[in-house]
Amino acid sequence: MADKSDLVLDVKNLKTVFFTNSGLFKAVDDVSFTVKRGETLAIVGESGCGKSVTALSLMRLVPDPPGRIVGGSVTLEGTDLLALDEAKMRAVRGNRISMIFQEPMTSLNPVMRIGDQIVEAVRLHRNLSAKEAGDIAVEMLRLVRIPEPARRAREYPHQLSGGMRQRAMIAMALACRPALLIADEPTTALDVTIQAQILALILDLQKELGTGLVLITHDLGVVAQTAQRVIVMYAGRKVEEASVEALFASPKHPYTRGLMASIPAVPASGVAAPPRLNEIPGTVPSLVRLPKGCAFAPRCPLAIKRCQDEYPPLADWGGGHLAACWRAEEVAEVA
Amino acid sequence: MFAYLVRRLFLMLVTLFGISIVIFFLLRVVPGNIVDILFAAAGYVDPADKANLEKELGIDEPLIVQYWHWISGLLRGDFGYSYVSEKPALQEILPRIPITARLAGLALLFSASIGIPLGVISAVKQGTRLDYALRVVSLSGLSLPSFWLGLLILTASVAMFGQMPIFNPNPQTWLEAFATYAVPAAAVGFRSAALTMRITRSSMLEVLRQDYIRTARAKGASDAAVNYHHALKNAILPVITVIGIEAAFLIGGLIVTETVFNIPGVARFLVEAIRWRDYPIVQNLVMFIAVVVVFANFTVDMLYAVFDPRIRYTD
Amino acid sequence: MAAIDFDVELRRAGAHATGGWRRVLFMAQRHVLGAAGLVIMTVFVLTAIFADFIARYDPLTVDSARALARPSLAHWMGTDSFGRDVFSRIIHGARISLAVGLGSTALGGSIGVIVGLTSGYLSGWVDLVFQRVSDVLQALPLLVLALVMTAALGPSLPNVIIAIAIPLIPTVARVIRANTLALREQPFVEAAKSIGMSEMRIALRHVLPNTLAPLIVLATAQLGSTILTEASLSFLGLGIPEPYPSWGRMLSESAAEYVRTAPWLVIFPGIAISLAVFGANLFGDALRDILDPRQRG
Amino acid sequence: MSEALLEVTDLIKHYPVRAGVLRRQVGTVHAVDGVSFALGVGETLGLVGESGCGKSTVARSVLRLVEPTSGQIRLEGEDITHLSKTALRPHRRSMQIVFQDPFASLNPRMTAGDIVGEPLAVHGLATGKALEARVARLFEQVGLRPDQMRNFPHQFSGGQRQRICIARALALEPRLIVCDEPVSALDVSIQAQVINLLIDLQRRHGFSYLFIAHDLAVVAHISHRVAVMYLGRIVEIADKDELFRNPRHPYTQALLASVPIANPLAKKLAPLVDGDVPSPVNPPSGCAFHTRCRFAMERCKTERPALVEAAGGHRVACLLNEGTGRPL
Amino acid sequence: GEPKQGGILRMYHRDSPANASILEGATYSINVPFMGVFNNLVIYDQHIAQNSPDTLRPELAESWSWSGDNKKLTFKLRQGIKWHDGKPFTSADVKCTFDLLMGKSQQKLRQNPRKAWYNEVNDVTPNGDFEVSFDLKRPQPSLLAMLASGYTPIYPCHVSPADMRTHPVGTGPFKFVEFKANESIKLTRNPDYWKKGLPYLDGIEYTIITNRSTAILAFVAGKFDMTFPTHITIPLLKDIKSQAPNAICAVEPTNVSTNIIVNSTSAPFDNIDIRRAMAMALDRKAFVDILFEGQADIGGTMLPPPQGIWGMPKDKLETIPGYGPNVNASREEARKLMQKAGYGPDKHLAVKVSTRNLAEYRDPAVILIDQLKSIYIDGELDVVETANWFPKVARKDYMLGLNLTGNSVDDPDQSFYENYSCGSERNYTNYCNKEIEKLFDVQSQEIDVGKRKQLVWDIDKKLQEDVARPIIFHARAGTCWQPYVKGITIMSNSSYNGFRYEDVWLDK
Ligand SMILES: Nc1ncnc2c1ncn2[C@@H]1O[C@H](COP(=O)(O)OP(=O)(O)OP(=O)(O)O)[C@@H](O)[C@H]1O
Ligand SMILES: Nc1ncnc2c1ncn2[C@@H]1O[C@H](COP(=O)(O)OP(=O)(O)OP(=O)(O)O)[C@@H](O)[C@H]1O
Ligand SMILES: [Mg+2]
Ligand SMILES: [Mg+2]
Repeated sequence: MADKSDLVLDVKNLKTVFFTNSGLFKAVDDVSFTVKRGETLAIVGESGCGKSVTALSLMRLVPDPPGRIVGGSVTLEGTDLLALDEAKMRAVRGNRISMIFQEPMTSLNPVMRIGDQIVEAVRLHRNLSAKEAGDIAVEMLRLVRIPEPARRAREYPHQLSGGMRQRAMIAMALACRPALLIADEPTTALDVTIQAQILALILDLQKELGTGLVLITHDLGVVAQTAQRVIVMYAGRKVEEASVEALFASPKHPYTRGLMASIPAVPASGVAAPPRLNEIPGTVPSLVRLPKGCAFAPRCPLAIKRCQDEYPPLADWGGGHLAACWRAEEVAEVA
Repeated sequence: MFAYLVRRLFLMLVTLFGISIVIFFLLRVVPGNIVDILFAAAGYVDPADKANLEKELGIDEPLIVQYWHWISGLLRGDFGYSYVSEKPALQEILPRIPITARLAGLALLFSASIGIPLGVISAVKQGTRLDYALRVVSLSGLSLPSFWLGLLILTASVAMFGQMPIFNPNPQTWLEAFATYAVPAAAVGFRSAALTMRITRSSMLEVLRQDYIRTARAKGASDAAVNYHHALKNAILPVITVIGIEAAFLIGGLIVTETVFNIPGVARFLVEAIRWRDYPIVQNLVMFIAVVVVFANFTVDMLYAVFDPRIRYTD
Repeated sequence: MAAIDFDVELRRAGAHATGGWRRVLFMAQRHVLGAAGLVIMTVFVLTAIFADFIARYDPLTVDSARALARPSLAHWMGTDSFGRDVFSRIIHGARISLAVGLGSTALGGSIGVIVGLTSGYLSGWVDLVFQRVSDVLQALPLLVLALVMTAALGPSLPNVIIAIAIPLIPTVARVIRANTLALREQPFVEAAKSIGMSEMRIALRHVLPNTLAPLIVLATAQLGSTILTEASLSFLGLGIPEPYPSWGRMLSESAAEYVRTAPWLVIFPGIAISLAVFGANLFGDALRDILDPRQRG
Repeated sequence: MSEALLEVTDLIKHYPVRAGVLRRQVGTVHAVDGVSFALGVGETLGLVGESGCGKSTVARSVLRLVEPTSGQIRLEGEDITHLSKTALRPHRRSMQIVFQDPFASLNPRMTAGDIVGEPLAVHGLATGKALEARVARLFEQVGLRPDQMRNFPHQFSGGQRQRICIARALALEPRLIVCDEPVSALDVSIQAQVINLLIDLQRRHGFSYLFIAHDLAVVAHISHRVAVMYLGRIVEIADKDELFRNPRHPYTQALLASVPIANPLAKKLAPLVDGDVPSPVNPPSGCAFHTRCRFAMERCKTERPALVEAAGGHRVACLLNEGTGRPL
Repeated sequence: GEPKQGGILRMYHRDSPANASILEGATYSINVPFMGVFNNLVIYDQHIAQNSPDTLRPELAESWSWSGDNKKLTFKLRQGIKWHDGKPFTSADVKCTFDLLMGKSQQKLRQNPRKAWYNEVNDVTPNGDFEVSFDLKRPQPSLLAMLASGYTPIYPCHVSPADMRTHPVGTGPFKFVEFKANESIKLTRNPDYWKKGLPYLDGIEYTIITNRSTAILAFVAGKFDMTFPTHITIPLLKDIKSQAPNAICAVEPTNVSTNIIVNSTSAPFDNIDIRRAMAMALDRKAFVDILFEGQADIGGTMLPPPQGIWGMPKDKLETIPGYGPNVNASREEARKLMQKAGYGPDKHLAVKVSTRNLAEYRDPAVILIDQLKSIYIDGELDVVETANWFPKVARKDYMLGLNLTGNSVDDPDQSFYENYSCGSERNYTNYCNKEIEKLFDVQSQEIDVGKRKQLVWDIDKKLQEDVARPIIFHARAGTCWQPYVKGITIMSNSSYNGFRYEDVWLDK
């Protein structure tokens, strides 16, 4: 396991529930993970499995109502964020931990100048004059490679292109040089050339600042190219965690394996594309009415009687490769 | 921008023209004219006298001709004479405008300065007791008939101070002037404030769930900064709209308040003029109100652009 | 982190309130004020419908012997200067006041919806014309319209309803139009087009139902204000004429002469008006919350 | 694939840019700026390009959901560009679209069954019990349970919603289905389900697809031919294999090189192009890509390259090498 | 104490009069503020509540005398009187005024509601600058009464009727300053008033307040020295008394009768039985109890004694059907009449009761409808806007109407001719009875007051029995003023004549 002092983030048994008209459900159920300085942790999983809620829980920004964090701890650089009062938490947010939201287009305040939004983030945590903060803002914009940063700083979000807005978001998130950056699907809506630009940018800055990065994405290609470690979530739970190499080499959870198998590949010369893509049969169960046992069991080719009755514990299958499956050993073989 | 303004101005003229037609013919549809009323009050009628009087006032002519007289007069700056007082209509209308304008202005000020902050608080504290309490108070503002509220204020003030704030046409001091308008303005403003508060609340609720509010929080901004700096600025457009509608309404809609507080403003004068079928007064006054309404709408549109940088008027 | 009793939370979240009455009860608990508003409105509507059975006296019968009686067991809310039973008059007044409120809201609302929907959906010159017309209507002061209407046609119930409904039209039309303009661009409208649906059917089946939420909120708010408008008209002598009691007139006439000597003449109609307006608005507020998809989770 | 089911010629679509409450025009978006292509029966044409380059606009123009500014659209040989709304209605039966945003394209106040059944009802193809049976069959076809017909859209997951959209598109058994990023928001497992379904249906019924996506792997998987768009124009179009093997346009090459490989051991990402996407309101002069192109020459700034044949069936719009683009 | 000079009398005014010309007006809203601007030839003593022939006082006329045949009335005019604009007052002004009223002059009044008062006047002739005589067609002792009314001020020749509407010029104790419609009316002291030392007040200011509650609150709060005369209803009087215990209030008859106008030209009220039945169904006491807490008078056309001079004595009144003390018996009879006309418990008669949209009209109409129920008549209220009321009535487009008739002078000539003679413009009911009309002339020429009273009573009784225009009651109203206001007398048989205010003073 990692050296304690090197840990930026330590999440233990995080539990976040939503109270909705259709019922109560645990969007994040007992999730634990750690992030080290300069490390990139990727979170993948089915759409709706609780990735964004996990991220928001770290920031303590889960919309309340209907959501609430009901258990666990989030330790950032030694402080339990969940135990802080709101004022102390505010001092942490944007300062030690910051986030790039899933939809950058709507995450910038439409009636405030870009520069001002960054200035605000800076001045909230640094005792700086408006002038100095302004300089930092322009500097940050330059850092994320926005051309003519001084002019752009005076513009409103709608005057920027989508890619620029995304970069402005990144600039804002990094303005205070946080210890931890959470990037929630920062590139979903972009074409791959822009995606590559932005990812490269984030990784550069991360390297420069030694920031820990939590990267949430659907794109396993992106995961493979950027992350050191990966956790896989399914229906609110962490079902697998491993180093990126281990995970891609031999997934230990049938869901992860299913995911991997479903990835289509760009045809390389001479390799005929398979006629059909592999798919995981069935659908994700409703979070409000989860089965008693393993949530994946109804769709799992390896499911046994035990899966329906008992939720498998997250066990270490060697080298820090965790998976919550009774038959983790067999997963790779079936593939 | 210039082309836009020209177009806008043209549409305003179209609207005003429409209003002039509507009000002119609407008035003529109503049975009875000033002559009928004068004779009714006298309790007799002599057809010859009546015809004479109608001729004198020009209301025996075909409607189209009358309309033309009016409109062409307006364009020449001739507003005609009041049938009742026989004074120039302009001379009757003009002195009442500042009175109503001051009253409406003060009422709007009152409603904005109370309604907006309370609306913000109520939205931020949605679902709490404070929210409930504020909503109940605001609803009571909306559910009290305005004449009743006015009378209540007057009665209470007489009972408590042996004095009442009745309109004083020539206030000597600044304070006196304020007192003359403040109480009726507050009576009107209460309702208005309640409305403003409700709109602010619902608009804020909408905005508070937007992603950029979350972004602001993620930066570590304080509640006050989030609510007033980030959210309110985005939520203000509907509020401005409502205040604009209120402003337009207050110019012509203060009849009850003006009656109860005996303020010689535009609205009460309008009602009297309608009662007397004093066409020159009614028509010109309605046109004036229409101009105010149209300009209020225009101002609101311009304010939109001030508050929301995405809105730019060019053409 | 405070410990959480999951069962309690579940119950609070209504997890067990799946069907029928339980669900209703649950919603009522979640929107206490709204439920209160609904109850108030229902009581008033029922009162209006069954006025003849509830009222203990004929609201019109004059009796000099019992004029200005204080509230008592015989006359719960006292009698007015004509000796008419105030309680019975309020009960019957509910008919008129609610007829005015519901009638003018329904009339103004439905015309406004039609105008707004057509204007927003068809746009083009139809929109331009409709918009100018509603500008014109908006610029005519409400009470001027009411005055002119009642002067032209006499202050009867239908005329008062029409007079109050007319200024509602531009307001409703504006809101619906704005909504329609936004909805028109929604992919699901495009989807309806793509399957070859006629414009009319799209407007009615796809656009209209989605404007319902703001419409309901607007309508309940207007319901209250129309009742007040009738009261104001009564105050100016333009409301529903005697002898049929309307709350507005009961209040406005008594307010002038009997505030001090017979306060019950003022208090009870005042309460009735305020309560109805209050109820309508509370209910509207709750509907707004319930219909807000973001709040539904 | 001999006869063309769909032929698009010189399609141009300009949007007015409006601002303000009064929706005044403040500029023009050159969303689609002269696009031509043909689609054969039983064929799938993939359409890729960066976000905002006009893919959806092409898709919606083809169905006349937006009125093209100019150009021609022929469906089964008939020019439908100028048909009136009423005259167009029967043609709607033979072309359908799966929208980019499945949730938004479902009326939140209708049940899934009603949504899928609506096209049948509108065209009077079935009513009552028959309609219900048809809808149930469609549900099964796309892998939904018939008992879900009573549910409302918000009660479905993203992938299921996408399938409702597909079921609605299939209801009329159209010959042409335009799929606008039908899988962009889905995770790979659901994405695989949807793609497989589309391929199966094509095999069975001979449908033609215009398939739009960001994910090149998905496009590669499903398409027979692929077109690449950049800022309102097609910059390259070729058979799938040809395009992926010999991309000729620098933008296509950058795209392919930027695809992250799902293998942590493979080479790391390195962005091949820099700079920002230019705005379609003020498109750059000459070749629209020259602002970001590493190989841009002086004449790229002034001269707009035409889409010309570079090799058998492989067309590209690039001034390099006498208009044949840059071979890898 | 002794009257003091100075101070402005502040009053509120109940509404905004159409204009300032008393001769064209027909409401005391004009008389009250503007009577002080003018003088009459003769005037009722302003400090005796009851107007009567005995209280006539000279004003612009120093004296008057009747010719032997009682067909010529000559006035000697006071000399040295100046109009407010400085021009001298002469007999020509008197002539001009009456020529206007008789419609003989070049310039015309816009409206001339009291033209009929001078039907018996042949001509008005000046004899020199300071004498003027009225030539009558026949003796008419009541002419003096009409000349003494507040409605008969003398206008100057040199100001046009139109100018008199906006800027009245008179000889009276107060000069007109300004009239702002819906706001205020201001008068100031006439320093050159011909009665030396008068008026005491420096001026009078009327603030127009249309809302009665506001007005009364303002009076209670001390903003006003006096309420608008006879503007306070009986229930409100109590309210004022409780809030301003020091205020002095007077309740007097207004000589305004509330009556029913019956359209006897068409069915069903062309049937005298139904008219009678209706008259007999009235419970007048109930009206008085409800609307006036008992404080109003029941009588015939003429205001009942003691305030009224010509009203029938009680014993005579009670012999008229419907006026008897036993209402139930009378209603029983009324029902029989109705049954005779074909109506009964199973066949009700539906009737519209038209009235103006003012509380003074509506309230009694509500009671009337309720009372008519007792004789199988289902009444429905039909409120009519002022503008339409008179045309509607003139068209005979009504069945029953509830109406108020104000009498500016307590004299039968004014009332009988105006309301009951055939063809009179104000005879809304078209009641026409040639025999009674002859009696009108007889009483009019009778010089002996005692004999004239007997004649009048008989006529009045007959009018009631014919159900021409059944009188329900004669209203009373209150006027209040602060204790320091001195010299106010409220007239008890007319509310049009007592507002000269030249010797009102403020004891402050
Ligand atoms: N504000 C909310 N109210 C109610 N439920 C919510 C809310 N936000 C999220 N959820 C629910 O919580 C669950 C997890 O949502 P989350 O956004 O974390 O998914 P995700 O893994 O980020 O999915 P995606 O890949 O689509 O972004 C989902 O079922 C979602 O419906
Ligand atoms: N209705 C519209 N009005 C104005 N501009 C529009 C409209 N629809 C699209 N556009 C603009 O046209 C351009 C092309 O849009 P389109 O939706 O076709 O892009 P796309 O290629 O589908 O992008 P994405 O990959 O993000 O879906 C964009 O710049 C867009 O902003
Ligand atoms: Mg997410
Ligand atoms: Mg698109």
